[in-house]
Formats: sequence, structure tokens, C-alpha cells
Amino acid sequence: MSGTNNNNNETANTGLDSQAALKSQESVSLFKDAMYRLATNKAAMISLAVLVLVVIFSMIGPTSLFSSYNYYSNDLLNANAAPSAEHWFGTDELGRDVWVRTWVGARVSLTVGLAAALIDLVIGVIYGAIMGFYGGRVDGIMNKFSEILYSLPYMLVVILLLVVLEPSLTTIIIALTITGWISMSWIVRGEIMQLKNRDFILAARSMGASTGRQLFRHLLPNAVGPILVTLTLSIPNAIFAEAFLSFLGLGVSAPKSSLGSMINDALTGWTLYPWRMWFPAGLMVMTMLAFNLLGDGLRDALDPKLRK
Amino acid sequence: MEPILTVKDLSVSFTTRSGEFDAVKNVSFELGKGETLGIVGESGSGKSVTAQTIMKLIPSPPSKVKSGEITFHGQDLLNKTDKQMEAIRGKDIGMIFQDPMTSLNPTIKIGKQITEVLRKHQNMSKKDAEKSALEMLELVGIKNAEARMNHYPHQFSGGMRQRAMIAIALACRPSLLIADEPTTALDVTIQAQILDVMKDMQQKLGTSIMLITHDLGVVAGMCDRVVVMKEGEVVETGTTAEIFSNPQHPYTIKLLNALPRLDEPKKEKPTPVGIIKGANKPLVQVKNLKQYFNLGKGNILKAVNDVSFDIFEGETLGVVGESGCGKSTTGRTILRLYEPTGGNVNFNGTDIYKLSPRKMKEMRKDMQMIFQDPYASLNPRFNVMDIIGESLDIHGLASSKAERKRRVEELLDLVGLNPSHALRYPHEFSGGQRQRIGIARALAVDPKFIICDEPLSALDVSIQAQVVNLLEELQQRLGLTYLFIAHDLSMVKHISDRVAVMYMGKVVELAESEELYANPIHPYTKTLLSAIPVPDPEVEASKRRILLPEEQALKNGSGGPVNDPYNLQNAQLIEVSKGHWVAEPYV
Amino acid sequence: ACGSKNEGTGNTDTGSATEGNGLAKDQVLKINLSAEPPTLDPAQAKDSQTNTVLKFLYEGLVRIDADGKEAPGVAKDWDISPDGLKYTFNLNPDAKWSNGDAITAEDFVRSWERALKPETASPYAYQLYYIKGAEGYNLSKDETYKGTKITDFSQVGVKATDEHTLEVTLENPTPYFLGLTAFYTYYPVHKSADTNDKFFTDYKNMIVNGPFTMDQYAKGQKIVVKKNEGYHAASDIKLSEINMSLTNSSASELQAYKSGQLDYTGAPNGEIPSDQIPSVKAELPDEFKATGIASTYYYQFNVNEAPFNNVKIRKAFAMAIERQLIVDKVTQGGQIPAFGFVPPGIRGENGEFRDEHKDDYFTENVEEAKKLLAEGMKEEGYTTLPAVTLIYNTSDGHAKIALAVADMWKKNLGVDVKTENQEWGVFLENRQNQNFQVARAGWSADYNDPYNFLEMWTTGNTNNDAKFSNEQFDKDVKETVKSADPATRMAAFADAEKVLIQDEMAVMPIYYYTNVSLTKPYLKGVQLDFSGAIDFTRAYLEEK
Amino acid sequence: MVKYVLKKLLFMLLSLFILASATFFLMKAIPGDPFTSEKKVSPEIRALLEVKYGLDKPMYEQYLKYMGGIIQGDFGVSMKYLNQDVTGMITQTFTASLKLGIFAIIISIVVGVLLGLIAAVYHRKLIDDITMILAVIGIAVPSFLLASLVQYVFAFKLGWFNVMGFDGPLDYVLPVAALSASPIAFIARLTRSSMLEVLHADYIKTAKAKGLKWPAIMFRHVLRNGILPVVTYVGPMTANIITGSVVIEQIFNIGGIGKVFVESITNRDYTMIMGITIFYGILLMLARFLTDIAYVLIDPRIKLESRKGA
Ligand SMILES: Nc1ncnc2c1ncn2[C@@H]1O[C@H](COP(=O)(O)OP(=O)(O)OP(=O)(O)O)[C@@H](O)[C@H]1O
Ligand SMILES: Nc1ncnc2c1ncn2[C@@H]1O[C@H](COP(=O)(O)OP(=O)(O)OP(=O)(O)O)[C@@H](O)[C@H]1O
Ligand SMILES: [Mg+2]
Ligand SMILES: [Mg+2]
Repeated sequence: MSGTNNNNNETANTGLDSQAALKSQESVSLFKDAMYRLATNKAAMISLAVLVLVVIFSMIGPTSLFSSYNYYSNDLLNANAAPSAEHWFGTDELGRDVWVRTWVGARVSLTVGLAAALIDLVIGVIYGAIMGFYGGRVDGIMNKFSEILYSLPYMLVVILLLVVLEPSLTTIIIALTITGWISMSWIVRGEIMQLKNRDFILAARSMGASTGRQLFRHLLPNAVGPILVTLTLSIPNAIFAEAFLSFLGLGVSAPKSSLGSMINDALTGWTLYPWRMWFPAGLMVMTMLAFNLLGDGLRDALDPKLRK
Repeated sequence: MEPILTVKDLSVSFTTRSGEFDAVKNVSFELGKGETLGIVGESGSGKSVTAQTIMKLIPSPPSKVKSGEITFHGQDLLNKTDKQMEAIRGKDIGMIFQDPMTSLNPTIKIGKQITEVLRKHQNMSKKDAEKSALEMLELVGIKNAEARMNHYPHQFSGGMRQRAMIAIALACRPSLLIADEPTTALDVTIQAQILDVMKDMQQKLGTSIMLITHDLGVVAGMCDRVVVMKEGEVVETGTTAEIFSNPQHPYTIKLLNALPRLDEPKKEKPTPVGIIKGANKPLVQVKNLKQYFNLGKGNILKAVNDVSFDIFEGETLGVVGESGCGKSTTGRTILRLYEPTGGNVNFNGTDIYKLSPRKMKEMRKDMQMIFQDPYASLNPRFNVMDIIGESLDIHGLASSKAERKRRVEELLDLVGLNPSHALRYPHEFSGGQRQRIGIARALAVDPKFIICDEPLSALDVSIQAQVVNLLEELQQRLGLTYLFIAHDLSMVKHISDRVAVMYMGKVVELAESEELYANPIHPYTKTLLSAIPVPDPEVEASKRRILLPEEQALKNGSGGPVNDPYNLQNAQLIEVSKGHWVAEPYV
Repeated sequence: ACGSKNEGTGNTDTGSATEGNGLAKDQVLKINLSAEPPTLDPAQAKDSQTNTVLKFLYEGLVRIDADGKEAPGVAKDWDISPDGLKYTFNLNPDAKWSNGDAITAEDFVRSWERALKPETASPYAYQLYYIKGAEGYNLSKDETYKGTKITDFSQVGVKATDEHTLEVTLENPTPYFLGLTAFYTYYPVHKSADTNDKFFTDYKNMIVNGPFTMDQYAKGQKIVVKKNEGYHAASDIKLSEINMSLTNSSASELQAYKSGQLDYTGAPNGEIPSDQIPSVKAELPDEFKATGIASTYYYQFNVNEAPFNNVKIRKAFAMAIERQLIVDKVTQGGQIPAFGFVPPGIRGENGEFRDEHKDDYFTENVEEAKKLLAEGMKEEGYTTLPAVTLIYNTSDGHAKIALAVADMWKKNLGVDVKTENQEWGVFLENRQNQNFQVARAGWSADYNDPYNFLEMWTTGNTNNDAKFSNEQFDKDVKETVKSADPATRMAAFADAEKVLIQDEMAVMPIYYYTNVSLTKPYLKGVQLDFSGAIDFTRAYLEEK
Repeated sequence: MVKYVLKKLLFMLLSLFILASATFFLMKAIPGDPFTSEKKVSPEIRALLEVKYGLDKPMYEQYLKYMGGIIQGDFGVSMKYLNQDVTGMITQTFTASLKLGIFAIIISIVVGVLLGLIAAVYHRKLIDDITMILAVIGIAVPSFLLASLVQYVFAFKLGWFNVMGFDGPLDYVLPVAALSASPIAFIARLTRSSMLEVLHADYIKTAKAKGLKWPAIMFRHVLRNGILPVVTYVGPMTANIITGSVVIEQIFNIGGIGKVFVESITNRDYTMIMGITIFYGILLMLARFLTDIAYVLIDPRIKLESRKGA
């Protein structure tokens, strides 16, 4: 927010109604406007800060800056040690440093979450946009395909993938996205269907705008609100799903950790060694909270009804 | 006359994030028994807030009644608790809102919505309430009321919905009816019907009406006295006759002057530059145009059904007709925004329906459109520079960024907008300004022909005049040809050289505008013209509305839906006098 | 019978009833099965849950007693011909089916025929192959089978010479054959099973011959068996009822045990979470037992591919881990570090094979290992060893061991090791198809003879996933089949094991399994056999 | 309507056919088969087993045979739980899942809608804030974590509930709580926001103008209109809860269908996998179908034929 904007807002505030306020307001791009309103949302800002911190720590937390340990080296003689100056979060059943593993785990979980969400985004948006834009028979067939895919048991597909592709982070991400994009595509489809009959699309068409232009310059940017919200929700979903796979033993390959696999490992003994669970679980819950609150904030910020 | 409602020194304020804001300031008026009081004023002047304060429907907080008193039948309403108000609302005071679309609960049957209020206030049994509701529906002129009771709002047309709203509001025979812009969302013929129903009910039940509107024509026809509001204050009060004949406040004067009057002769329009008037060279030839929509399940809607007309270079052809008669669809199909079902359109001698996509794109440079709803037609995520610049980009009309900027600023200047606002977004403009953006966009490619699809309907009266003047000025300067779509006949008369009247996808009459208004031949044209409220109480008082065939049928008690009342199905246009075409069989 | 090393903690405390408290009035035993038995058909059984339940319901010719010795079952006694080829069983005339029918020699003939019929496709049919002609009969429809096919069961070496005499003729002398007749594939099955499709699912009317009969079977919830009063040795049976819950959460099971809802928990029908072992051990020292059983946990190398085609490299890897540490800190169940392949508990010439032939085939020695690795690498032309992948099937326990081992290899040898968990089916397929470098494996005993552990490494054996092949080894193992002399056989076994481990290091033993369990102090008479199979039939509850 | 239902059913059948075929071939693509185990069965015995289960036949023959069976409603016999037919197994285990699921769904909807309603009515008040904070937390805590925690605290530590076994009604308390926590939170949030929207709709003003009492307005006018987004969510949620409670079933030892499904995949119990897959498919499609119907029942504006989008 530039200084002039603030000034103008003040003058606007003395004005009588929103109409007047708008007239005197310096032009603010819609996105900037949304960001501004997001910035005034305390919960969202705290969440953003938390997420930024988590990301930063997942990068520097395991480094020598904070710890002389790595995530895989065992120290069997010092297994299940309680938190201490040496090991801030204690050690796990193989004597590995929980602090380091937690941040490595956060890195993996976030990677899975972000990557899966982004892939869902790309596939879902393209697929949904095509369904919504062309409608009719194209839509019918594509929609039925997605419905059938949706009812395919996820577990079976995951196992199949873990077999066909080597078990790895990429495989997990692919497994999560194989049906994950469908809900995104349905949302985009609905949005596009609504938007494509709006006058501004006709206006674009009357100017001779090509299909691509209509889609990418006009339709999708206007569907960005629901897309963004779905995106912020699908990140935690993917993180949960990975945790769930870990629970079934299909998650990341040891010794790599994810928050889900750490919690799962800690579950059987958590009454004895609570630190092994509380730290990753706390971090996971905190991250989830942050994503959810940020998502809420974004939705509010982008909701035209709240814009006035 | 004993007033049943007295509002004295009412001030209402809102607490907003930007501080306290007075929406209503020291407003006073009174309303007598059986009287109709009109409240007019520009948008945002506090009309609705006043009305809702009377009902105590206004949410508090954020609102606060700062001072004043409201006396209704001798009771002080402002000091009543919510509970006490519940007994008054719906029973002694009924209320109708602007938009019948959203004011009825979409998930509850109409009958139930009426019986609900009866059962609440009159302790009726379910049976009695249903009987009473049925009577009420018949009273407001709903045919086949028994079956209609079991319909949902979405199965009603707009006019019927508003009738149902009136039935709800009047079900308990309240002594006061507050109608907050009850016809703004409806088209002229339906508006006329609703107003008739209200008048009728008033006579039968002796209800006092507080009618909020910004249409002075409506006021002229309905009201005994008028209150004019501006920015939360009452600026003028008087009998209707006084206000219209001798307005005092400059704002009232401005309101009255802004309106083109149907009953006043058209001023001579200067011929556009470069056009030889009467050269009779058609720029656009529409032949047997058809646009059918497939509604699924084998239902086909013939939105445009065999329409033919020519538009001559430099002229303005007006198209009028009730809502849904196919005006917009005609316009959009001409521009090939919808693929036509049949017919062809020659533009400058080329059949544009036969053009390849690439050629068509070229062609679009010459034909443009101004949309009905300016806000909806502007991409909310584009700033003005991009909205206007986009057509330049598509057609490669700007060689550089600077050139593009210059062009856009020039256009903004042309339509009377401040070029320094180029980086603003649509939501940062007022309605009139938005429509100017739409015009600038249409002009960006230097078109020869522009379809103006109800460019005024979304605008405030005072702004309408601005836009019309602008369009006329542009036509004159740039030699444009217009197809001007509207349902406001006064405005069309004012701007058009010739006018076509449409009804259910067909053109029923086409003539020079003076000729058409002076000498309408087709019965539908007559009905339409008679429905237009004229902002002159004397004219309104003497005016007789010609009923639509279906209303007529209802009145005669023959009932039943009328499918093709004017036998238009296979009707051809016949030229009855030079340039005056009328559909069979009324020639 | 459970291995000399664990005698102190052995679970075979019979005959102490007189010293302890008196019998409890309520003789209802409560145990848990971590999985539902997939079948109750002895011919189809193949897992430990089924084994536990079948022991209640059925009895073979012999049963294994508390000392691990064969004791009379349905057969009251038996004769073995001097050449070890002919067994004559005299059936106990008191032995009855639960519906009152007498058990006849014919019942055994018919049951074994049933197990061997190709159509039955019994997974453990090979357990009967010691019987003359059994294999030929079982595989009579198999085109690839090379041996003599037999289509007439009367040519198979099992005959009912009279109502209570069963004569069995073997293919080769098989010293452990007697013990095998206690195994479930040898159980008799009532004749109505042949005609009644629902015989094994109609739990209410199931006709059995064991010490207990089926009382209730609620899928996914519980199984209850009741004492069979018509059982010929009913007086030996103290329990009136056994109540089996079906819970597969080890945490819940442990909790249930602690709160008194179970009398026994842990192996073989469940497990105690390894995280909890140390605390449980400290908390309930008298109830905690880690009993050695005849199973080996090991890693196998893909000996046909670089770098593990080099024996020095294999040896280096085997020598570079600390087994004691793994056992103490990772598995924590008192397992025994393994340096050989045949586990304790397996019989030798007189006592246990492992006692008679020590597993001192190699020692852990990091320095030596480094040296061997360097030599091996030089032989193979490596300057640095490429990263090695270790695969294991998905399980917390296997993962921990793999991680510990991998870390030791990294620390001690400087080798980068990638650990990779694989889904069970995938893992098995990969291992079988040599699609691995190092893979985890385990082997448990089916019968009490070293042959069970060593035969699998002969050239071309189905279970030889390492595709290990060594002439000397094959020769030694063949020797043990030909000879009936225990001394010769055991010596040959020892020699074979030396080739397998000391010379070739085809597999890298890690530890010998233990059964970790908790038994309430008032529960007595639970028998665990050499293989880890559990027998509750002679258990009883003392006054608390 | 009838035509619509028929058309939908036809599509469901087609989908099921595709689903069954896809599953069949996917399953065959996974390495391993029902007979793989640590101790390998000898090739000879394996051959016997393959003959017994018809796995020795060419793929297309197996496929045709299987599909033929399905058409006659015969899903075959489990390959792991011998003597146990798939249909019977599904019915048995599904009953447990269904009971659990139905409780969880009812609780989720009732509690969720109620909380959402309260929050909406007390918009911007303390109760609103508290409910919404709880709701966000409910969404943020993974169900398996919550399940383990409540199990530990209420069953293990406090001993209020059975730690093992699952038959009494009391045993449902913890799993239902764990299972419904996040749907409750979700529904509460959805309800709140849609109720807020409805509360500001014009027709609520009309209702007030009629002089209706607060409860009448709330239950007759607000609830029905505000419930639509919840219905949208409830469809997939129902399917998810009924099919996706594997983890909860695992933790609380419920012999439910989710557990059996995971197990059958591990065991390569082909017939069981197919059976459950088809069963799940039917459930999911039914859930979508019922959502559509519910829409029409709640909102008369929506016509079955014209409903678009998810
Ligand atoms: N709930 C509210 N909170 C804040 N300001 C409000 C609220 N409701 C109305 N206002 C403001 O009060 C003023 C008067 O509004 P009101 O609705 O009475 O206008 P109106 O005369 O009915 O206009 P219109 O013709 O557009 O309906 C407007 O400036 C409006 O912005
Ligand atoms: N895309 C479409 N699909 C289906 N029906 C349509 C479509 N567009 C318009 N219609 C229908 O065609 C008829 C004519 O519509 P059109 O918009 O042309 O009316 P109009 O005369 O412009 O009305 P108004 O004055 O309300 O703008 C209406 O019944 C409308 O519902
Ligand atoms: Mg208003
Ligand atoms: Mg229109």
C-alpha cells in the first residue's frame, strides 16, 4: 500500500457513502485490493507468518545452523531420549534427533501438499475449463469420465502406482493427484459455466477475442476466488492424505520422514515418549490451522460481496 | 384528514467503519387515511431507510434512530419492543419490496407464504387461511389461483410474483401499505398492471399507501402527495399537482427536466456528418432472422422468429417491446454472438454468416455493441485501460504501448471521462461512468455500426439524459449507425429515426418514430404506448390504459392462457403507408 | 523344548498346580487373535492364527507335549520299523468325534487323501510328501511333474489295516516324521466334510475331535470354544471355555491385558509394540517372557549381481553390523544375535543342533570388514561402492531394523545405503525375481529338523530367492536325505551351513527370533513349541 | 422424474461396468497374487491352486467369467477367507461400517448444523468466535491423531470405555466422535456462512415484515434455504465416512469394510477386491444421486435434468 492510497482512504472515510468513497479512491488493482483487505485480517496474517516461519524452518531447521545432527543417523544408545539442550525435541526410537526430523518432515509434508495441490490445480483447471467452456457433449463425456474415475477405489490405485513407479515422493504426489484434481475441475467447471454467459464474455467475443483469450484472460481470472480457496484447502488435504498413507505404511520411504509418518511412528509409544508425537503433531496441526485460516482470509478478501 | 401515520423529525444514522453516517436527517411527513404518498429521490437518498425504520426492520446496530417520533394510529412505534412490533407488522402495516425475485422465499409454496401471515395474525385454521389466501390471490388478479397456490415463486412470472407479494402484504387488510419501489424491476406493461392492482386494492380496502419510487411518471399516476428526498433530507413536499406544475427545489426541477416526454414533440435531430439523409442506402440488412433456443426435453424457445428489417446508414433504428420479447437476442444474433438458427445478415453487402472465423474477426471491427448492463459487461478484473485497449490489441490497432495509451485516453476523453482514470477498475466508477466505458470500448475500433442494447436501463434518470446526449453527439460526429434497443418508449422515441416494435420474437410494427407514436396501428403497439407513465399528473389522470389481451380475457372472466393473441404465427409485415409496416391481420 | 538358552524363561511350566494356589473356579481363558483365522479347514490352513484355533478343535495322531516330545494323541501308541520307513499307529478306541462317532483309521486315510487331492489344492500338501507316493498323487495332474504319477490313492503309503490300525509307509527314512503327524495338515477331518459344503463355515454344527468344540463365532468380534466332554483325555483339560477376541491393534491388546481383559498377550497371535517392551518389562517382570523359537531373521544378498556377487563384499557387510545392539535397542525382545542359519530349538543328534554345532562361522569386526570390503572392491574394480539398496516389506519393525543396519553400514563401511519399503506383494515379487540387492527375510520352522532350514538353499529350490548355488552345499544336503544315521546327517548339515555362511555368506543372519509375551501369573500350562506355535489346550487358571 | 432416474440408473450401470473392468485389469497389473507368501508354495501346488481358482485361464476368459458372475449377482468366494463368499463378507463387515457411519453422519449433521446456526445467529458475538475456533481446530487435527488421543484418554486412562472388542452401543462413542469431528467442523462452518447469507436475503425481510416470530423465521425460512451447501457437502461426506473410515476402524478394532478392503488388497484377494470396489462404486454413485434428489426436494427451483456441476 502506497502512502497516497492511505491518504485517499482517509479522505474517502470522511465521505458519505461507498459510492463517494470509490470516486475519490486512487485506483487499486483488484488483487492489491484483496491483498490489502487480507492484510487487515489478523488471523490470516498470523497464519501467513506461521506458514512463512514453517517454510523457513523446514529449510534451515535441519541445517548446522541449529543442529549438528542429521535426520538419518542413528544413535541407538541414546534412543528415546527426552528433550534436552543436546536434542531440543528429544530423540526417537533409533536415537535420531526429533528436531531435525520434524523439520525435514515438515519439508516433505509441505512439498507433498504444495506439489499435489499445484498439480491438482493445473489439471483441474484445464480439465474443468474445457468442460465448462465447451459444455454440451464434450462436457458430458468428460464429466462422466471424471465421475467414473472418482468412484475408482483410491487405495487400489495408490498401491498400483507405488508398484509401477518406485516408491518415492514423486509417486506419492502422483498417487494423491490421480483423483485429487477432480473436485477442482468440478469447481472450475461450475464457475466457468456461470461466467461464460456473462455479458463481459459476450463483449469480448464481440470484439473478436479468440477462445484462448476468452478462457485465459477473462474467464479464469474471474474464477480465481473459488480456485484459490480450493487450492488452500487442498494443500492440507494432501498433507493429511500423505499422513494417512503413512498410517497404512505407504507413505515416504524411511529414513525420510514426513510429519504424518513421524506421528504414526510415535503413536504406539507416545505415552512413554510423548515428545516424539507432540512436536510433529503440534507442527502439523499448527500448519493445518494456518492454511485453513489463510484460506478463509483469502476467500473473504476475494469475495466481491464483501468488497462494496 | 386524520393522518394515520406521522413521521416527525426522524434522523437515522449508521455506524460504519469510517464513522457515523446520517442516512436520514430530520425527515417529517404525514399520511392520511386512504391517501397515497409518493416518496421520490435519487438513489441513496434514504427512502428505504425511512420506510424500514417505520417497520423497525432496519438492523440495529449498525443503525440508530437519533431523534424523532413515528406515530401510527396514535401509537408510538419507535418505543415498541420487537415483540410488540411483531403484532403490528403484517397485520396493520404491510410491506412490498422492490425485487419480487428475491423477496419471496424460493423454497416455500406461494399459498403457504400467504397463509403464514394470516395464521399468525388472524388465528385462522389452516382451511380458513387457505380460503382467505385464495381470495386474496384472485383479488390481485392471479388466474387459476387454486392451482397457483401450490406453485413455487420460480414458477411465477415477475409480474405475478409482485402480485403475490401484494397479496401477502394486504392479506390481513392492513391500514398502511409501504411499497418500496414495487415496480422498478418490472417492464412497463407489467408495471402498469401492478400499479393498477394497487390502485384497485386501495379502493376496495381503503388502504393508505406509502409509495417509494424514483420514477416520476409512476408518481404522477398514483400519488396524492409527494415527498422529495435528497441526501437524507426532505427537500420538498406538496400535492402531486403542485410539485409537477410548480417545482420549487432545484433538485426537483432537475429531476423533472431530465425526463424526455413521450407526449412532447421530438426536436429535430441534426444529420450526421458525411451522411446524406434519405440516401436510403441500407448498411445492415436483416433477412428472416431466426434464433431458437433448445431448452431441453424437446422444448424449443423461438426467441427470434423470422425477423427482417433494414438499417440505413447514419440512422438510428429503435427496437422496443416487453421484456423477453427477443430484443437482445436479435441484437446479439445480428452480431453473430450467437450462431443463428436461420436467416442472414448482410453488412455492407457481405453476408456475415458465411464468413470464416478470420474474416469474421476482421468484420467485428465495423460492428460493435453496447451492453444492457454496463457493470456485467466489463470484466471486473481489468482496468479501464485494458478493457478499452483489448480491442486494439485484438485487431492490432496500436503499434506500441504508448500509442495504445494515447488512443485509450483519447477515447476516454471522447466519452467524457477523465483520462487519468484509465487505471481504475470498473467497480470504482458510477453506473453512468461505466456505461461510458462500454461506449468507449465499442468506439475503440472505429465501428460503422453499433448495437445499443438498452444502454440506459441500468442508469439513474438524471444520468440517462447524459448518455443519450453522448450517443447522439457521437453519431453526429462520427457518422455512426445505431440499432437502439430499449423498453423505455419515451427514450426510444427521443433518439430513433425509425422504431420497430417486437412481440414474442416477431416485429409487429415498424415506422418512422413520429408516425409510430402518433399513429400506432397494431393493438400491441397501442397497449404498449398506453402503459407508459407520463410524468404529468394531469395527463396521467386522463390517460386510459389499453389492456393486454390476457388481462382483457381475465377481466371478461374467460380466463385461460392466451397463446398467440395477435395471430402472429405466420403473419407478414405489410406496408400500410410509406415506411409504416404492420403485421397481419391488423393492417 | 524351547531352546536351552531360554530355559530359565521357558514357558512350559506344567505340573506346578500342586505347589501354587488351587484351581480357580472359573476356568475361562481370555486370549486375543490379532487376525481372524482365514479358514478352519486343516487342509487349507497355513498361518499361526488358524494353527492356534485348530489346536483347540483337532488332534492328530500324536500331540507335542510340554517337553516338546511326541505324546499320544488319537494314536495311543505306534511302532517304527527299523529301517525307519514303516509306521504303524494304534488308534485309541476312546477317541471320538464330537458327534459321538468313533475315530477310525479309515478317517485318517480319507482325510489325508482329501489333503492330497489335486482339487483340494492344499497349500501345505507337501508336508505329506514324506509318505510314499503322496507327491505323485498330489501332482498327478501336473504336466511338469517328473516323478511317477499316481492316480489311485490306494497306491499311496497309507492303509487302514483294521478299524484302529493305521499303517504308513514313507518314501525315505524321515526322523522327524512322527512329530509331523501332530501338524494340522495331518489332522483327521470328519467324513461329512466331503459332502457338506458348509462344513467349515457352519460353526454351530462343526464336527471335530479336539479337546474343545466351537461354541460361538462372531465374525470380526470373537470366537468362543467350549470344553469337549467327549474328548478321550477330557480329564487333562481344565479349561471350560476359551474366549478369543479378534483385535488387531497391539496397543489395545496390551491395554486389555493390563486391565485384566486378557490372560495372555503377545506372540504368536499378536505382538507387544516394541516401543512398549522396555516399560512392560520393567513394570511386569514376572509376566514378561521372551522365549526363543526356531526362526531366523536374516538379510539375503543377490549373489548373482555386482557388488554382491563378490563374497568378500558380502562378508564385509555381514561383519560390519552390531547384532547385539540391534537386539537390545531396536527389537528389544531378547532376541539372540545370529551367526548361523539354523536357529536354536531345532533338534540335533541328541540335543539341539545349535548346541552341538556352534554358529561361530564369523565374528563382527569392523576393521576386518573394512579390509575385506577394500579387497572385494579391488577385485571388482570399484573405487567407490555405488549406493546399495536394501528392501523390506512395509512394517514398523522391519523398517527400524533396516534403518539401524543401513546406518551401521554407513558408519562402519562408509557405504551409502538406500532403504526402501515395499508393499508385501510387491516385495515378494521383487525378491523372487532377483529385483533387489539386499532384501530382508525370515524363516520359521515347519518341522523340527535342520533340513527345514538348509534345504531351501539348494540349487533351484523355490524358496532360494538368493539364487544361491553351490555344489558342495547341494551335496551335503542330499547326503542328509539318503542317510538315516543322525550323526552323519547332523555333520552334513553342519558342513552345509558352514558353506552357506562361513564360506559363501549367501545370507547374512541377524538374529534368532523370540516369542515375546505376557502371561498372567495365574495362567499356567501354556505350551510353546520349538516353532513358536502355542498350545493352550492344557492350560489352566489358578486362584488369583 | 422417472425418466431421469432411469437414465441415471443406466449411466450408473455403465459406470459400474467400466469400473469393474478397470479394477479387474488394474488388479491383474499389480504384482503378486493371492498365493504369494514368505514361504512360497511350490510351483506344483501353486499350479493346483491356480486351477482351483480359475487363474490358469487366459485373462480374457477370466474376465468374461467374472463379469458373467457379476451380472448374476455372484461375486465369487474370497481367496483369503476360504469358504467365505464375498457378498456375505461385504454384508457382514459393511453392517459394522454402516452403523458407525450412520451414527457419525447423523451426529455430524445435527451437531454441525446446530453449531453453525448458533454461530450465525450470534454472529460476531463470543459464542460465534468460540464455535468457529473449535471448528477450525476440528478441521486441523487429523482424525487418526484425534482417534488415538481420545482412545488413550477415555478408554486407556480413564477407563470409561472398553479398550477392546466392539459390540455394545457405548463402544460407538469414541469412534463416532473421532470420525465426526472434522465433518462437524466443516458443516458448522458451511452452515454458518450460508445462514449468514440467507439471514440477509430479501425474503427474510419479507418474513419479518409479515410479523413472524423469530423461531418461525429461523426454522421455516432460514434453515431450509441455508441448508443447500450443507447438502452438497453431505453427499460426498457420506460416501467418505462410510468407505473411508479405515483408520478409525483400525484404531478402534472395528471389523468394518474399510479394514477388509485394505487387507484384501494386501492379500491380493482378487474376488474380494472386485466385490468391494463395485460395492464402493455403487455407494459413491448412490451418494451423488441422492444428493441430486435431496437438492430437488429442498430447492424447488432446481430441476433434476438441468442441474449442472458438482
Ligand atoms: N445497513 C446499512 N449500513 C450502512 N449504511 C447503510 C445501510 N443501509 C443503508 N445505508 C445507507 O443509507 C443511505 C440511504 O439508503 P437507502 O437504502 O434508504 O437509499 P434509497 O433512497 O432507498 O436508495 P435506492 O433508490 O437506491 O433504493 C445510503 O447511503 C446507504 O448506503
Ligand atoms: N442463451 C439463452 N438460452 C436460452 N434462452 C435464452 C437465451 N437468451 C435469451 N433467452 C430467452 O429468449 C427470450 C428472449 O430473450 P431476450 O434477452 O432477447 O429478451 P429481451 O427482449 O432482450 O428482454 P429484456 O428487455 O428483459 O432484456 C427470453 O425468453 C429469454 O429467456
Ligand atoms: Mg431503496
Ligand atoms: Mg435484453
